[in-house]
Amino acid sequence: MALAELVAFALFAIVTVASSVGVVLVEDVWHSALFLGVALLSVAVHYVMQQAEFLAAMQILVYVGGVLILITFAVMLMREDDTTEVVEA
Amino acid sequence: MAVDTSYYLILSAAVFCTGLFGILTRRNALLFLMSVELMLNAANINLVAFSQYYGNLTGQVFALFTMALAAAEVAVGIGIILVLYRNFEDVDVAEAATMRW
Amino acid sequence: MAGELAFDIAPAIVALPFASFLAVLALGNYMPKKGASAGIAATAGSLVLSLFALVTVAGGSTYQQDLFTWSGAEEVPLHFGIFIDPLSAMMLVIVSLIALLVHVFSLGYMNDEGETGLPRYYSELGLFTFSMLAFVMADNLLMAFMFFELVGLCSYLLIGFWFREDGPASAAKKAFLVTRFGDYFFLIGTVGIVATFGTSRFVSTESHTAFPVLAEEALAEGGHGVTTFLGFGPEAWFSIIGLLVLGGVIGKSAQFPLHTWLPDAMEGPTPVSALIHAATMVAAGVYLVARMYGFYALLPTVLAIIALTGGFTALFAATMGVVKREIKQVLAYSTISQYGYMMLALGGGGYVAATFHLMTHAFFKALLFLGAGSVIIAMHHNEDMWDMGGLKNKMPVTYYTFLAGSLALAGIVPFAGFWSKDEVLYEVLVHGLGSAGTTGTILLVAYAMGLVAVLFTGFYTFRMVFLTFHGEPRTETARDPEPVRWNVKLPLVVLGALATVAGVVNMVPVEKVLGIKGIDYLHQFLDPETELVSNLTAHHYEEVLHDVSGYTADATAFGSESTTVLISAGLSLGLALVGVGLAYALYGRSPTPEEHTDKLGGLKTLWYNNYYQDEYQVWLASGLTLPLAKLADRFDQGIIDGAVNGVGRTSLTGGSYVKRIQTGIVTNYAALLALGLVALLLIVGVTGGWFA
Amino acid sequence: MTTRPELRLGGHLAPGIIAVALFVIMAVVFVGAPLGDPVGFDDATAIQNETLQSESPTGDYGSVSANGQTYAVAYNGSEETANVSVANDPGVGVDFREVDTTGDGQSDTVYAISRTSITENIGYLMFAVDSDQRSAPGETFLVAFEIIDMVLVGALVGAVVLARRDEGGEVVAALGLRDSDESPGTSAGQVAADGGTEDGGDN
Repeated sequence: MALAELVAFALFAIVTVASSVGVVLVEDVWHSALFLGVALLSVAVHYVMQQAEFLAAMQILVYVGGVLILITFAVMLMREDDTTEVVEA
Repeated sequence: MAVDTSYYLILSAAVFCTGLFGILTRRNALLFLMSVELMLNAANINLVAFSQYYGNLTGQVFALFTMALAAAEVAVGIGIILVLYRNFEDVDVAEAATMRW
Repeated sequence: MAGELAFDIAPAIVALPFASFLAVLALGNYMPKKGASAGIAATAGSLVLSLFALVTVAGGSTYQQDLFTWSGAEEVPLHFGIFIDPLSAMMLVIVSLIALLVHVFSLGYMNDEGETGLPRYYSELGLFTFSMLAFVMADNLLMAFMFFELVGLCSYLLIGFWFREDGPASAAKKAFLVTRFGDYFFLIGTVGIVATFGTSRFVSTESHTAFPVLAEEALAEGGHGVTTFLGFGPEAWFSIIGLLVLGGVIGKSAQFPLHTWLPDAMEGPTPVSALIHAATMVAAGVYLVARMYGFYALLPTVLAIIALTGGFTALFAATMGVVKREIKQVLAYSTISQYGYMMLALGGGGYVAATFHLMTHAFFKALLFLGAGSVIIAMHHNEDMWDMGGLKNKMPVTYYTFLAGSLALAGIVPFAGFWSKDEVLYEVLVHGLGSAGTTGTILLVAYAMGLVAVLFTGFYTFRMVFLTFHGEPRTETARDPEPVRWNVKLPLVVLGALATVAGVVNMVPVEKVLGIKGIDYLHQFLDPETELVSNLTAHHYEEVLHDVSGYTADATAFGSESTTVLISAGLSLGLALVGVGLAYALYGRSPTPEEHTDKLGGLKTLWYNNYYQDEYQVWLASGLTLPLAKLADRFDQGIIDGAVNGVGRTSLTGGSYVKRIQTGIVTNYAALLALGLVALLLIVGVTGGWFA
Repeated sequence: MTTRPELRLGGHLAPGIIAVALFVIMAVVFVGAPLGDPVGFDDATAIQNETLQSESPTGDYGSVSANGQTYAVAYNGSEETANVSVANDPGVGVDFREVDTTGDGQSDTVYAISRTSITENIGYLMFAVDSDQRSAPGETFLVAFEIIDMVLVGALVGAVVLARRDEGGEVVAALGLRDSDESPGTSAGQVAADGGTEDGGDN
């Protein structure tokens, strides 16, 4: 049981860190937003594993359902068009 | 039974440093916002981990507050970024230097 | 004292011209004669009140009243107060009389000539009269200084009345600056007197003692009760203060070497010249010395300087008057010369003589200026005497009054000037003969200069008369002069009468030679018996002069007293007659006189250029003071400001480099923050043993 | 058009070395930190001695783990855990269960089981409900909650204010009504996105 938990932790930790790194490293802001969604969801999994189920639910509701949607809107509003790359210095 | 708390701390540090990395390397204001979200989440992971470590719910309640504030921060932050974009035709944080010196 | 009606209303003497000033200033354009009527009414009122006061004073009363204390009520009371004693009462009458006549004359000189800016003119005349009357009434030196300054300001305004032309504007500035240069010393002297004695009163009252009295006591007791400065003993220190105050006197009364403003002041309107030079501004200096004569009488050194300055100025100015072409220039130099006589008298111990000459001079010099003004009207404002001639028949009133004034000026018996000038010279002579040592020598030297000046006075006066009125007219204007009206003639007649007979108030020679007692009215008048002014009387001054300064009158040097009087009077009268005769020989005999100035050779150039006084004073300013000031400026700009600016520039430059840190780019701040965090963690971790 | 995520690498990543260094430091510290096992939130505990009381306890709640199950216990005031007492009042968030610990078919131990979940406890803490139902330790946060409530309202208003702008004197806001006769090219999204380009004004 403890091993299974450790494996699950390691798995989701890898997902969390990888998608976080993806957020800051990818070229396209839109992809960053998507990676951010993955990272937030995997953090929610970590909450569940730490007996914080309510917090996990809130994480998904508030972050993925609210913050991420806002960011998505913003990203879409600020894209000049689909072909040119995103404003980035 | 549970995962060792220090693992969570390392995870939290990793996410936090990733967010910091984003802030240090990117110039897109939206990326800034996302990086800040990552850092806040790292803090939350920390809070929840210690909440479990001490068997005390305060950490979880604090994490809730953090979430609420993060949501508010994103709302205001995006408003600011929109105005920034409107005024500078850009979301590059280095461009908006009107108030410098 | 109090209770006398004349004294209760005395402030009105001053207030009336001031009210006139305010009224004319505000409403001049709507007043009859552009404000002249108000001025005439005010000065006439002042004259009546002054005469009333004079009569009351003659009855043996004096008056002192504190009007307003404006600072230091306990320790050093600085206040305004009025003081009416024989001297100030006499001066009040002179000033208000001359002011009234000048106002009347101005009707002819200004109004009838259609000048513009008349309300300004009359309001300034009002302020001028007010200032002078207040100065005369002042009961302390500080108040006197204030109104002394105000008089200077008014002279500046009036001399520069035609300020749109270059000459008057420049002359006004010169008068202001030169007199101000003297007043600078006066101010320091005033401060010195207040600091030394704790008061600047001329007159002792029940609660305060006058500073001349304090000075006398201090000298008697060896410096007790006063504060001296800079380590000087009381006598030396008092002399320094006296000389400082004398600086203001020399500036205002146009004594050598600060006399240069006065001839230039002729650029002002002629009635103003009459007012300034006869009764007000220039007289203020001499009046001031007379006012505090109790102080100067204690200081033989200062007295000697006064006497020498006066004698030298009298001679020096008279020589320059010999060659001038403009009628007013001649009068200007004669004014300087005559004030030299007054200073000579004061320095020579002749307090009454100086006052007497001040009075007679006020009359005949005002008369001469107004007469010259009349001639100038007639000549359409041409002042060159070589363009005149033959005006005797065309304007007889002007001629005869002018002649009376000239005879008085030249000192011909029995006109007023003879009596006063003779007394001046007599007093100096007897004190010079009687006093021992250097004092006597200095007085005799000063007397000699004054005596020689008599010759020049007679000459230039009658040169002026002959050139102006006698002979054939030399220009068309002189052939057909513009007539003058009653408002010009009336003041001339009044003053002409006074210039003729004013001498009777003090016919000392007659008294002494014929032995008629009691006709030296002025002596008696200035020697009142009242308690209040017991230290301000002529005989008190005489005692002080004798006891402290070692002045002794020796009237019997040439035998008896009457012999001395006759010798003195005969000498001066003879010299004056020689001067007159010389003038007649050169300019009066021929109907078409020629210029004889070329015979003077180098002297002519020297006199024409006024001994190069202006040049050397300008050189002092531009050749000496200016480079010094530039040097100081360079020091100030370069070193002092340089240090200050350097500090500012250093921080500015430093700031402009340091501000580069503030890039305004969030990333940089975040990087610095993170770097700081890393460093902090490392430090805390290593010291706290986290990495063990 | 969908594109694959492309990494953005290059020299601009150089400042990130600070972040990496920070991570290294923190990781070293955390690995070496002497943290023990977490306490966790247990559900039930065994009653050590069967002195059950019927009245409500007054002390804090705790939890004990036993045999894979977690039980809630109520400590009696400041006394030692030896004097464990469990109330059976239904008003208290504890239930009782008899458990056969020895496997002989006989119930030998009484367990007190918490009826309140972590989420419920969070609610009690957050709203400072001083309830008997609370079973986990923690502080109450009512004041902080209210403050954050206000802050959220402020943030919402601020966001709305930031997002709106004047367009020819008329306030155009995300929540405002728009005139229908406006040019079709100016959609709400474009107004918000490229606002200010039409009239050059920013507000």
